[in-house]
Amino acid sequence: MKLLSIRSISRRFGGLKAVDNVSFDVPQGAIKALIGPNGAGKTTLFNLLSGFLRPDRGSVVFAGAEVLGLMPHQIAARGMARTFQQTRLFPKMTVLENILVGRHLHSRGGFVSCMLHLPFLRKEEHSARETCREILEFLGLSAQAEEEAVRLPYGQQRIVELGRALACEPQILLLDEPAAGLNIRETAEVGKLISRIRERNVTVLLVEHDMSLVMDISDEIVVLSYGQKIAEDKPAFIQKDPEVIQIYLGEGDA
Amino acid sequence: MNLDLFLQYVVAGITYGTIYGIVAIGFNIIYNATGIINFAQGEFVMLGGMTAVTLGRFLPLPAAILAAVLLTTGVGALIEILFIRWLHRPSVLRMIVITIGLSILIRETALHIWGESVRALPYFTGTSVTSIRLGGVYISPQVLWVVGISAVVVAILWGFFRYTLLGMQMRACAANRDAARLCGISAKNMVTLSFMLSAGIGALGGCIVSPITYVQYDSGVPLAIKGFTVAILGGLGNSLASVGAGMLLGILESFSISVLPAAYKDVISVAILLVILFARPSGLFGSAEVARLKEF
Amino acid sequence: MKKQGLQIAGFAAVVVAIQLAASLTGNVYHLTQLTMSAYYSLVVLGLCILTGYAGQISIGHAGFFAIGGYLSALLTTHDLSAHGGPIVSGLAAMGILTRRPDLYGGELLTVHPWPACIFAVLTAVAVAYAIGGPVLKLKGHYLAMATLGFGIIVYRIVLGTELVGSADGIYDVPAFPLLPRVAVSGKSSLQVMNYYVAWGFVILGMVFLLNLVRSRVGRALASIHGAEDAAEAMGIPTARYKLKIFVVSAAFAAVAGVLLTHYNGGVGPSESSVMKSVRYLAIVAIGGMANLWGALLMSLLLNYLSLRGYFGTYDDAVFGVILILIMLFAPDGLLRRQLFEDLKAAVFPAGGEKET
Amino acid sequence: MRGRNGIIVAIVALALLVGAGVQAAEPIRVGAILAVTGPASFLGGPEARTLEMLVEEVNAKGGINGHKVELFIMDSGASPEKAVSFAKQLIEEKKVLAILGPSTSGETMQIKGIAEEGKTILLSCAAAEVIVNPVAKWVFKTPQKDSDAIQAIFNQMKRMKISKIGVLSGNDGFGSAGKGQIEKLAPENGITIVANEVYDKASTDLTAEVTKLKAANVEAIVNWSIVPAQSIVIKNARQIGFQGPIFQSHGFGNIRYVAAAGAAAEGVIFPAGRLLAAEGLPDSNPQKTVLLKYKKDYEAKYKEDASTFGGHAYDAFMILAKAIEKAGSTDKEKVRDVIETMRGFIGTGGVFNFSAQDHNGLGIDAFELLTVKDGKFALYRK
Repeated sequence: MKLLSIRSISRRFGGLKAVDNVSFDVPQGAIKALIGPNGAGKTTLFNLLSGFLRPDRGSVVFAGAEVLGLMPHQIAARGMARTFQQTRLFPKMTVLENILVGRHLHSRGGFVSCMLHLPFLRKEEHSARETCREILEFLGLSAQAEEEAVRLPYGQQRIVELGRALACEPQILLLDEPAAGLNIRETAEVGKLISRIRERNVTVLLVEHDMSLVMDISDEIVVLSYGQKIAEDKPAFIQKDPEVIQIYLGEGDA
Repeated sequence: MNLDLFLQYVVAGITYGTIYGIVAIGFNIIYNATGIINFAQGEFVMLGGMTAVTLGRFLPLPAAILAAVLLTTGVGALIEILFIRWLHRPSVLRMIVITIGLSILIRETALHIWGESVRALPYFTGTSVTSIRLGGVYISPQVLWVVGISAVVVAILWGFFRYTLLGMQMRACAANRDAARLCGISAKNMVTLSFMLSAGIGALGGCIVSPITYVQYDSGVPLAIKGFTVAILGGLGNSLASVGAGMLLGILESFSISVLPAAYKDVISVAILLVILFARPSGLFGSAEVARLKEF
Repeated sequence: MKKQGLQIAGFAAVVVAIQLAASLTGNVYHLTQLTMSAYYSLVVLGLCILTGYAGQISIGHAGFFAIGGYLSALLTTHDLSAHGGPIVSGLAAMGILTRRPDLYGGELLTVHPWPACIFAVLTAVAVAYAIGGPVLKLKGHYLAMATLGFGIIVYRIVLGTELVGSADGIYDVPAFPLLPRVAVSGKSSLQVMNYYVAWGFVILGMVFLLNLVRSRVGRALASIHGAEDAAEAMGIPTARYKLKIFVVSAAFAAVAGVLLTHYNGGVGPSESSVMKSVRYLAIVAIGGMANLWGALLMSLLLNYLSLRGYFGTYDDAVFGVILILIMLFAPDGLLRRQLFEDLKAAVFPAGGEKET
Repeated sequence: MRGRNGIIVAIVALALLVGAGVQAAEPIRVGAILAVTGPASFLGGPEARTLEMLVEEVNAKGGINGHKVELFIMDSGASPEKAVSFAKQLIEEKKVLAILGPSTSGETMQIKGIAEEGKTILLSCAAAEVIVNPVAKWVFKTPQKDSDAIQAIFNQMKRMKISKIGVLSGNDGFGSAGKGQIEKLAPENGITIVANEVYDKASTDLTAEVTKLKAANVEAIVNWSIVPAQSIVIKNARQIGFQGPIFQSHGFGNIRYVAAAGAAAEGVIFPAGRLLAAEGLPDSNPQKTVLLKYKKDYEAKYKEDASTFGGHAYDAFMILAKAIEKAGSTDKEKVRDVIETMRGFIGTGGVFNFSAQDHNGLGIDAFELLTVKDGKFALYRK
């Protein structure tokens, strides 16, 4: 059963075909990885899926409905959450508050009711905080709840951003290089975390450079090169795929 | 409207246009070097005019103007060194507020130095009534001075940025600070230079237009506002375009009063500013891409 | 929330204390300027939430103040008895019109302050909605310019339109009967009452805004300020939120405009001048951008001093200097604990200060 | 939070102290609300300087009836809201006998009611007719009436057989008030306005406006303004070759405007108080001595030419001083009554004859038609 299916999606910047006629599916409950050398169009593809970029053509069907052309916040509301390659934590907010922003979609208070602080808000706020504390527990960040997020060590910032996305209770989570700039130990932890996220029956689509991580956790891998999909298969086979090896050796990357 | 009248309006338009253009160039130079809009730009124009008038009492006109320009250039440098240079990655909001503060400060200082009264330099040639008659059109020689000197300034600037090492270094900084720094160009000095440059140009502008427009402690702000409009109209950071935009706005204004009450003249120009901002912030002549890679 | 209750209570106590102090020492007249400051503080609070919290600069808020003040003044002073006609009689039938004597024993038929006020504020809100859409798409300098432009347009129109008295503005604006026996009026006999009315409004506004910033919406606004794309990715409709908060702050300014106009008994073009907008922004900056209490206190202090003429001919200069000093050395405002660290950070960039 | 509340308390305590500081019974307290800075500073500046000079002079002579004069000059920057605040402050706190100014009509109208309520004499230095018409008990003004100035111009036009005129006016209070009066009086004088333009006080070039007038073939231009931009008008008019006569308002009565306009100012005709052409007056003229003295003193003290604006403040203060002297007391009511019945007071603006109906006290005879000869003001010889 596919949760997300991408059909011949393309986007060009001036002369450059950043994403060229790419199609693949993400089955419900899977961890799917998107790999490829730098400039292969992985992040562009993410931006297309999450609505930050408009594709030139193609279709993205998510949970049985076309999401192309929707605003990012609308797509998020459909249950697709994402993280960014460079951390985008909210400054001057504690870790808890950052995660609370993730609960936005699951609370109702509008401008007027918030200004008047209507009674129902107290309950809403309370339950939101509960959920977030639970998430912090899950992330093992309870201790840092009240610290200013952007002052945490980099590794933990990545985790907070991941938790913020998780707080949206998405059906699918798009992770843009979750392990970027992390050391081996931290990377391993992120790997474990992602698998545990899957256990919360959240489907995961991730872009990652760290091959060991990708090979460990993902069920399926899509390989992009110069905007085109050149392979899609189980990790074991991808590792043997001559074309993939060729690119990576050619790139001397990873 | 007969031809003479039409042309008379055009001449009037060109007069305003040149003035606005000069102010706009000042904005652009600083914007390119720093990404800051210097809200105190109009004050440079005012300072130039005021100083020149004062110095004019004991110096011959050209000397007075030269001295005024140099002095204002110094002020420009001083401002950058005192208020901008040592800031650590200042936010746009912060820079806006600082330059606004500077504009107020300079204006009020001028008020307490020179008092509230209006001043003007003498006409460079002839008197306030001499005018050259071309067909049915009357042109004050001062207008020719303004247009002429402005043209020269623009030409020199263009040459400076294209062909001198310093100019190219400034462009390099504008295009990519970090890369420029790697090539051993001191970005900070380039910024100081840009402030001096635009202060000097503003001052010169103030001197050459003061016989026509007069100068007063508070004549900076209205000019600055027109300057913004033109700078945006031409596409922020694009000096040559802003000259054209200046002309365009000036002529629009001078014709607007033939159909609208003059009291609303300024509403027109600001309304244009808003429309441009909404429709295409990159300016009339600039495309979005061009707007991104800054050019002088 | 408890903490907030205490703050408000403490502040209310201070408001009362000031009145008692003034009355007991026989200096009641201080309340005049304090009342005016209160109304200006409303504008500042509205701007603080827009610029400080949601991160959207506005150099045109005096425009909204003026729209409120001028419309209310125009409707409550423009004599309709001359016009007659079905519309006027219709309005009269709806009880929207009212008769009152003028300064010289004549009689005027004008719109009653309540409908006038409502109309004025609604208009300001409508204008905010209309321009907010395109304006808030802009960022940085472009946003600053657009709002500045809006302010200038209002100023020019006010100055160029004879209906609103061009340069003279509108005068002989009547008192505003808010409730039976409670009126916004400059009469010296009503000085104390008006002091409480004004500060009542401020406290009310403060409660609303404090509730807002501590709520889901407040977090959303702060997140827009912090990282707009991330906020969008969390499902926050950033464009709509920016527009709404813009409208809210415009409404604050308009209400202030209406009330102060009735309190002063008139309004002039200076209320819509760019310098006014800059002052509001200055106060927000000095108060510490995202700091409602700071903005409120600074507004109280600076407006009070300015309105009493303590700054003499240096009034604007003082604002300019404060503005520069604060922005250079304490960009996060004065009323904060880690002020000293920031000063250090500002002086030795190595410290790397945070930026809003 | 406590800390912050503490701060407010401190602030206010301080403020109250400062406020309470100003309490001295002996001297005669006089307030002045003037636009020393801001868009009308060209009015407020000279006015403030004149008042300072006069107070010094009076106090040097031992004050009025032995009472020294204590003057509070408040700079309103031409903003009504400040004028309102200051008016209340002066009346309730400083307990002044009278308020001189404000400089602009707008501010004056804004505080008219406050002066009435506070039963405090208001001697405005602003021109607009509405200030004293309808008459308010406590409100007077010293500048001549616009309508008289305009009538003087129209009379001259009739002599010159001019019937088609173009009108330009500044978008300040002075300009719009004059514009209104011109539109009102023109028909009665058989004069038609064929073009009517308003320009901004910050205008830098008005060629377009005058071109429009020239295109309408007006026989004469009336330029009604008090701001510097008015001399740009004359200049541009001459530059585009307009030959007809140019009439200005008494707002032109500032030699700097003449200097600014340069040669273009030559031959401009405008009505004004006699201050500007004092030297040229016949010795028989009652004002001559007063005018020359004020001029001499002011120019000696401030090294700048005296203007009629300063003159308005001079008159306001002198009228008040005279009234206090005559009333022999500082009782507001008494002093006010003296002013209202004051006749034949010789000021810079003219000979004032106040009455219950006329709180300005000047007639058309207060005006002299002046012109500019070799960059100087001179009486216009018809």
